[in-house]
Amino acid sequence: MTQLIHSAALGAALPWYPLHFVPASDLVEFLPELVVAAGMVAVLILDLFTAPGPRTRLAWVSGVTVTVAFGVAVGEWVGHVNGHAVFNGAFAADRFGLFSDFLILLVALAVIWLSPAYLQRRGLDSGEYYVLLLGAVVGMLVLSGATNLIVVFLGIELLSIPLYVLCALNRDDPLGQEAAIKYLLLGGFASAFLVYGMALVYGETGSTDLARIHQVVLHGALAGTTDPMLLAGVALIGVGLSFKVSVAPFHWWTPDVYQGAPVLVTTFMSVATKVAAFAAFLRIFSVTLGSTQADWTVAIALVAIASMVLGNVVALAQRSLKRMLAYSGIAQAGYVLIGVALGQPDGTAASLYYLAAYAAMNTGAFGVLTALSGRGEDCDDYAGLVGLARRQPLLAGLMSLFLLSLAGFPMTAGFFGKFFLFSAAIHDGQIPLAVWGVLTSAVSLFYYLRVILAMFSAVGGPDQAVNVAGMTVDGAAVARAQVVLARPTLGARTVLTLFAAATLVLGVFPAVVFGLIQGIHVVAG
Amino acid sequence: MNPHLFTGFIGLSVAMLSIGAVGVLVRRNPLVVFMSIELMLNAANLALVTYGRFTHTMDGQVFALVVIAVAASEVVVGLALITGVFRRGRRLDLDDLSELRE
Amino acid sequence: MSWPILTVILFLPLAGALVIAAIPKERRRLIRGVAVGTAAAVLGLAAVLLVAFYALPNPSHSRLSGSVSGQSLHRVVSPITFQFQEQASWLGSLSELGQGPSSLNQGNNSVNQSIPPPINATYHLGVDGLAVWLVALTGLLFLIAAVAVRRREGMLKTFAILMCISETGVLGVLLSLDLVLFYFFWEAALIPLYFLLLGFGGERRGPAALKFMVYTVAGSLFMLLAIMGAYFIGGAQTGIYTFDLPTQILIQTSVHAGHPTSLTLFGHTLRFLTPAQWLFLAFALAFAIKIPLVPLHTWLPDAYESGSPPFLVFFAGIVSKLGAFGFIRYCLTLFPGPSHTFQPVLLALGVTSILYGALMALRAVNIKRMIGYASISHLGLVVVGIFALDVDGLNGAIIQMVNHGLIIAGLFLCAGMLEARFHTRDRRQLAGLARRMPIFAGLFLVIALAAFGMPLLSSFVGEFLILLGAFEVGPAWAVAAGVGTVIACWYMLRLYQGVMQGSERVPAHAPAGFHDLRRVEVAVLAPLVALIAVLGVYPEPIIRDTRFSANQYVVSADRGVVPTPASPAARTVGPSTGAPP
Amino acid sequence: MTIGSTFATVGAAVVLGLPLAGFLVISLGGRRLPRAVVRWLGPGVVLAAFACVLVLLAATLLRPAADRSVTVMLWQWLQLGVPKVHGVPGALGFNADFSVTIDPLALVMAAIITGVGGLIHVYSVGYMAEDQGFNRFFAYMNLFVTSMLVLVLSANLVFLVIGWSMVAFASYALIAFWYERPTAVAAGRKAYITQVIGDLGLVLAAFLIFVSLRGPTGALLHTVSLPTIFANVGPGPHFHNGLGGSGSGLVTLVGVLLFLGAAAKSAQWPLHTWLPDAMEGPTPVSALIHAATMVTAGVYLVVRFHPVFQQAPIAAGLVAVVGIGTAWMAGVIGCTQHDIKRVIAYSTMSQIGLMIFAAGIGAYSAAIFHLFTHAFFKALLFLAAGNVIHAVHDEQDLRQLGGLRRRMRLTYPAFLIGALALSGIPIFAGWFSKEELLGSGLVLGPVTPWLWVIGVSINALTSFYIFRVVWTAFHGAPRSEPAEAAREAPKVMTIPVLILAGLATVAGFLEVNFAGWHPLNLFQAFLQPVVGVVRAHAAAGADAAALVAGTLLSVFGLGVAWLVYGRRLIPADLVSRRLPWLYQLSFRKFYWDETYEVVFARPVLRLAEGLTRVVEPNVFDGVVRGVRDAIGALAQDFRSFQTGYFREYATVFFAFAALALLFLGLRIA
Repeated sequence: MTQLIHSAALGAALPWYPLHFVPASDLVEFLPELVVAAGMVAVLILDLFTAPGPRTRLAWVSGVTVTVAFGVAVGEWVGHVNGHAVFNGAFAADRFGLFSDFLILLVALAVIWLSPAYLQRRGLDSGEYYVLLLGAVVGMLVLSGATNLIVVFLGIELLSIPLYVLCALNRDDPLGQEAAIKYLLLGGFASAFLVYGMALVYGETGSTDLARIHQVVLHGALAGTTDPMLLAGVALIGVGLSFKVSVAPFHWWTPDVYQGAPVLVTTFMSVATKVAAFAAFLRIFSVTLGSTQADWTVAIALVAIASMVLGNVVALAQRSLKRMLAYSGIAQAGYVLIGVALGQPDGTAASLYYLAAYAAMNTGAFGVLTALSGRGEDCDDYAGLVGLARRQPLLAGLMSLFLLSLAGFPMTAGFFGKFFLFSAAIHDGQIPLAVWGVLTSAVSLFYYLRVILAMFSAVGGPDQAVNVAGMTVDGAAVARAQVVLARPTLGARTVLTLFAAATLVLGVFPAVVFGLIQGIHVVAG
Repeated sequence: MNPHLFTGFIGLSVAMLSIGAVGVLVRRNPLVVFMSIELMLNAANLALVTYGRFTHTMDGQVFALVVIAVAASEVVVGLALITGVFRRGRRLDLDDLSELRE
Repeated sequence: MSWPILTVILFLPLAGALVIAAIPKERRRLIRGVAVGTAAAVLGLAAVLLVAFYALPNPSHSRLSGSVSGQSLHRVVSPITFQFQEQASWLGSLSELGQGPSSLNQGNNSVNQSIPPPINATYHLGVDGLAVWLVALTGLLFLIAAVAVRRREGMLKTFAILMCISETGVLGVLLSLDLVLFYFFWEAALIPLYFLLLGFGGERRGPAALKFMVYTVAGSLFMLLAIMGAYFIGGAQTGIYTFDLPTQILIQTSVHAGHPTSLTLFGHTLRFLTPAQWLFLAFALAFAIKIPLVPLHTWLPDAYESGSPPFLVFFAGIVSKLGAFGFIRYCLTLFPGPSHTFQPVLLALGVTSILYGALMALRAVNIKRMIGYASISHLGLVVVGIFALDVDGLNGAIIQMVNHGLIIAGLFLCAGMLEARFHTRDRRQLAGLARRMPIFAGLFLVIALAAFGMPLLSSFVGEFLILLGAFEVGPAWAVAAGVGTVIACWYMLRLYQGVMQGSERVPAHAPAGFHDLRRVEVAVLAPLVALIAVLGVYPEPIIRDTRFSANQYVVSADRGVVPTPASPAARTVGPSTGAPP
Repeated sequence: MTIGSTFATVGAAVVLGLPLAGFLVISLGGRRLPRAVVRWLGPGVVLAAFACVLVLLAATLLRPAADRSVTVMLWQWLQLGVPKVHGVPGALGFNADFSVTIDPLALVMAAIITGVGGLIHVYSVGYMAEDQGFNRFFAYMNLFVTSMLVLVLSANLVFLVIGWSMVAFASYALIAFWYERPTAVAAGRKAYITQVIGDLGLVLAAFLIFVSLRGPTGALLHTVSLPTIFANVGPGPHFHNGLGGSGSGLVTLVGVLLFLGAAAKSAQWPLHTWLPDAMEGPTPVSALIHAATMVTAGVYLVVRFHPVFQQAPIAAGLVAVVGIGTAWMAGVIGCTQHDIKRVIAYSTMSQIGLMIFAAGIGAYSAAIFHLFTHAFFKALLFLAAGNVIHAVHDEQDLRQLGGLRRRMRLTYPAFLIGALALSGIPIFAGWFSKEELLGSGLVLGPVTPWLWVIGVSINALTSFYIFRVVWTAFHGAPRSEPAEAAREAPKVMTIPVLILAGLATVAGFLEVNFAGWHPLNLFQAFLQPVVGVVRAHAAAGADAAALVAGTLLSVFGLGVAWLVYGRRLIPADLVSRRLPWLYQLSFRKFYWDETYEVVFARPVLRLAEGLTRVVEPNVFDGVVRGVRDAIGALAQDFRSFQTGYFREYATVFFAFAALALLFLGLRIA
């Protein structure tokens, strides 16, 4: 009610302001999303006025857009320590959402940076790529701040639909098409569950507003009880979000889609989507439904364990680098889910830190593959990496750093990511989660280090197979890869180096970032 | 709202959801699968509207409208994709799309 | 000392690495010069540290230096005194230390959620009589490795950079006084080592490096959990959440052991270990793999066989000691009770390692592999010394750690010199080299003798004290360990005699004509040999620094037992019974 | 500090420092050091040390008998004890300093080591003149002398052990001196490993003393200082002091462990097999190490630790039995060996067996006296044999010698004197010492008469085999080309031999002590402050019987040898034809080498082989591989779900979504 009065006053003060049902200050809080959306439209229009040929100009516009949005988000971060809800409780203006926004925007910026060269090499350079990318970014930004089930759904669909199309960016590639169809149909299927779950929750609590739901389960009619319909709804929402963050056993699309999509798109969706979806996951489960934690924590923990085990184990057997990183991503999502399963602030902070680390290291790892991907094909085979240390020492070093970080070595971001997660798990008494995390981390070493081993292996002749820790790589494929794969551009090297620096900073001075998110304020509605 | 009516609508919604799910699981034609998904979304819509009436709130109806809009856009994209994939005389069979696998 | 000497020592190699990184890789002479200079500077500072440590009026006096943001360092009366302490905030803030759940959480969290404790890990360095010598050993071995690396080595620049980084890692393990910092360096040091093994070694180095990494990291990860466990258990019981080692040592004393974890099956309750025992085992696993103890040793022969000689100088020389260091620094202090509970287990593992390593070395024909197994055997002895849990054994273990570093480095250098000349690691392909390589024969002989504990060479002191310590626990341990030294004599003599004596034989594929040691080769071996001899005749310098610390570690471990008149703990006496002459 | 102790400190430092300096200069100088320097420096330092020992000896003799033992500390070696500091309790850790004791026993040993050692060094200048490794040889020899002096002078059990092990190393290095000969290398290794086993026994004995010796108040002493040990080891006022009282298990165990060390060093059964092989070394080495000094260290050890053995009658009995048994066994073996040096080596083993026997039964002074005379005549025998070997160009097989009497007119009488002294023929040194030793054997202890009978019978064996050598090598006609062309050795080699011959003749007169008649008792009187008087009540009649029987048996053995090898009245192959098993037993050295090979060496090697072939790859690595393979198999299982078919993905997704519903539903129920 006070907000309405406030908005009326503001509306009176600004006679040209048309939206009298939403205060202008709320729009300010929504500014990053608006900036990116405006950028999207601008790119769309600009594309029409761009002569056939390279679309580098669009990349610049997109990059500037994202950068501006990032600047705006930083400004808002400084602006409020404690967040509040805007748009009548539909959207959160809090540091939690903003932190996720930072990660999403930075990843998007990196991807845009890598785009022109990659797209031109692969012959995929087109205006709609940037439009769709920015559209997905808008969806992610919406999702990370959504505090109403409707907005959550809207955000998810807004980020998903452009991604479906992006997967099929290469119209001549049957694998890309197949990936897009699978992603589309499974995504729709999962959305149906998600919406149905939301419907059930809404039915039991009488509101789609997270703050209202929080109040109802905490103090209202449902406090202290276990309502089966509510829990069924929670379960279905969990399934839908699990699909988005690709944790086992709802991960089936992930390896296929990651492999089929162009590696640049994979880079983007493997990181940014997860950040946004985990933001929603954390907000809904740890905060909104925090009081019913006892009911769902075991289920989430089981999913986390299944994800860590399956992801890490199956990654061992992969011959495709993209699939390997896809399974690695499933495992990483399992680690982040530890923080969700705890349902406590330290778990939330740990998950956020891990997401930051993941954004740095996974973007880096996929980014290296992107930078190497050459004319006509992605760098998807171990053959492409054999001998990389001699050909591209910098890139091999960066890739090693990212992989070591994914494996969780100190000096890299992954170490403190796992450190905070496991310590939170132990603190909250969930020791099995920490033990499983440790066990599966040990397994993961093998496949991460094997990639490093491949990069540092010597290249034989075309008829000499290279043995990489039990995996035989065809000599002819190695020889071919040397010819086909690209030399990374200066821009690619620069952006990857920056991400490597971020990985190191997160790994050596974790307080720089952890200080931001420890006890971060999460608005539930 | 009449409790019997309520139960009936919810029951219908669950039935629609189940029919849609079975359709997704058993059909191989991507268009039919897509229609089944739409059916599931509409089951959710029905539940939302029913609950909205039941709880005397507007959220459900708003949500249903959003879902309809989103579903429409999804259909647009989906049909475009399906057309793109199957335009070269391929059979409309999802099982043909199994190149990406272990 | 008013300047932060430990920080300077710690990061000097890293600075060296950065300097080397800026040099074009064609300027090999300069790169090697910077690497040698860096290592020499670290050794010089380590020597300064030793002298300063030696000059302390009373080594038991804690000396603190530096301050953090105007605050004086918090002082704790720990059972172990550390000198030259430096502390700065790292994770969490220093002012929060010891305050329990604090005001770090500024946001108003949701109401139903408990406030998490801050992660109180600081950048805290310090040395005691144990670490100060290992730091010096580190400095020496890295210098020798830097001198020993050939200028023609491919990828010299990479090697030099990685070597410098790994020196920082190793020094970090030795200097850190914070559990997180310790673990940080413990794991981080592995990364450059992995690449050094991967990039510069024999033909099967790839799988060997992978095995080494997976094995050691998998073991260490449980230690990470145990560190957190100690942190939260101690914090929950005392209200002090800290990773600071001196504080944590105190906290763990007052923490009650807790109830055994139990499992109820079909109405029967199975009781397992107490939390403290689980934590001890997790630490012990990591250290046992690093040392390594049989049966966790299988990474070692492959790695030692594949490594390049300069790499092995510090890899075998110092890195394997870190496990033993960890046992002393962490297991004995943090978990005195479990240390006593598991004493027979660790002694048995140590003795098994001694005998198993010795027997494997007896059979091995690959020289480097043989040295690897000999190393397992020798470090088993160190573990026996540590878990004798008395002053003699622990002093012996510390001395032996230093000695073994010198000896194993020397052995690998010798093996490397042979390999460089004859392109073989098979001891059966070589014979009778002494006639044409007399200098090498002499130096090799001294090292080989030291390897099995020849008196008046350094390792006799250590082995004698370790066996004495073990004898005080149970004569059978000493006898079994002693049998290992007899076998050691057997295989070492066979190696030396086989290669150097008899009628001359070299493999057919070796380059024609060989020569005795070059000047630079003498320069790397001679200091080792000289130290081996000097420390054997006059071990007092080490002892003077270490005995106070060793005593403190024993006292610290003895907190874990209720003293009975018959227990070994009764050996420690107060002034009333009279100090020794 | 009194004048005496300062004097002792300086004296000990000089005695130890001279040969050490020689070692360091020669070894660091290496091949660059001219031989002319080494040939003076090597023997020079040892002779100078000998002079210094003589000065110390004189100084000691000038002091009253009760005050002839001085212990001084040279430097603090290890000190682990910590005083209480800042509330941290202190600890009584292990403390050891390098202290030396200058007492009659140590001086006798030091005099033998430096005196006989000096002569052998001089001899070596000639013997090794043409050897490539001349400098290396003297470096090792000086190191040996240093080590041996550390051993006998040390007043600290740890330094005794250190000397003990250093001696073993020097011995090893000298046995394997000609390292291009595989047999020498193998012999060196065998000797060293045996020594290390013995060292282990000694070390364990030290530990046992350290952890269990209690002082007069009953408190643990934690000491390795020899004077302290000896002062406290006996029975005291409290029940719980010493090592648990006379005859207790503890003190017996200490005795047995000490004897393990002594047996290894003195080549006593069961650690005796290395000594004959050690003859692979140059002959001066055999003379110095394997006759005069190192191998007698075991005797020294038992005598030095007589306070312990006096408390441990069972251990002492064991010592005596092993000693006499080894003496007899070595005598039997010596009769059939063909290598001239091996015969002498077995005679050494036999004689040391007798000394050990004497030390075991408590006749300490007699044991040391025999050690003293034995040093002269055995070094003499070896050096004379060395002259022979030198003359016939490294031929050592008796069957290839013969007729050297006329060709080596100085060596032959010298060897003969040595043989007479060894056999115990009257007026030669061996006769005095051996008869005293056997006479002691008759009067001490209840079991010893039987042992004594064996001991006396050894006399016959001894004189038989040594005169077999005399007649085979020196008499008759030359049986080979080199023997034909043999020449007398140069003066630098003959003069030391002659000096030793003189000493072997007259040294016995230091102790004229027969059947209660002892006009001259210098040696025993000198040692008395250390070892006490043991012949308090000698039965004159029995003693005289021993004297007569022993002498007669020696003459008998000599006679038999003369009949067999001189006159050839008895065929030499009588035994080998009539009692082939006995001959084989003797010739094959009682099959000990073969037994050890089968019982120890081969099983250990086979165990190592088994560990390498089976355990390491299949068990330890097998577990690691097994885990890896199991995870790999799991990965393949999981992969099989990822079929690529949309319908299957949807089905599994649906199933797990249903399961999630069910799971939460079950939680409610």
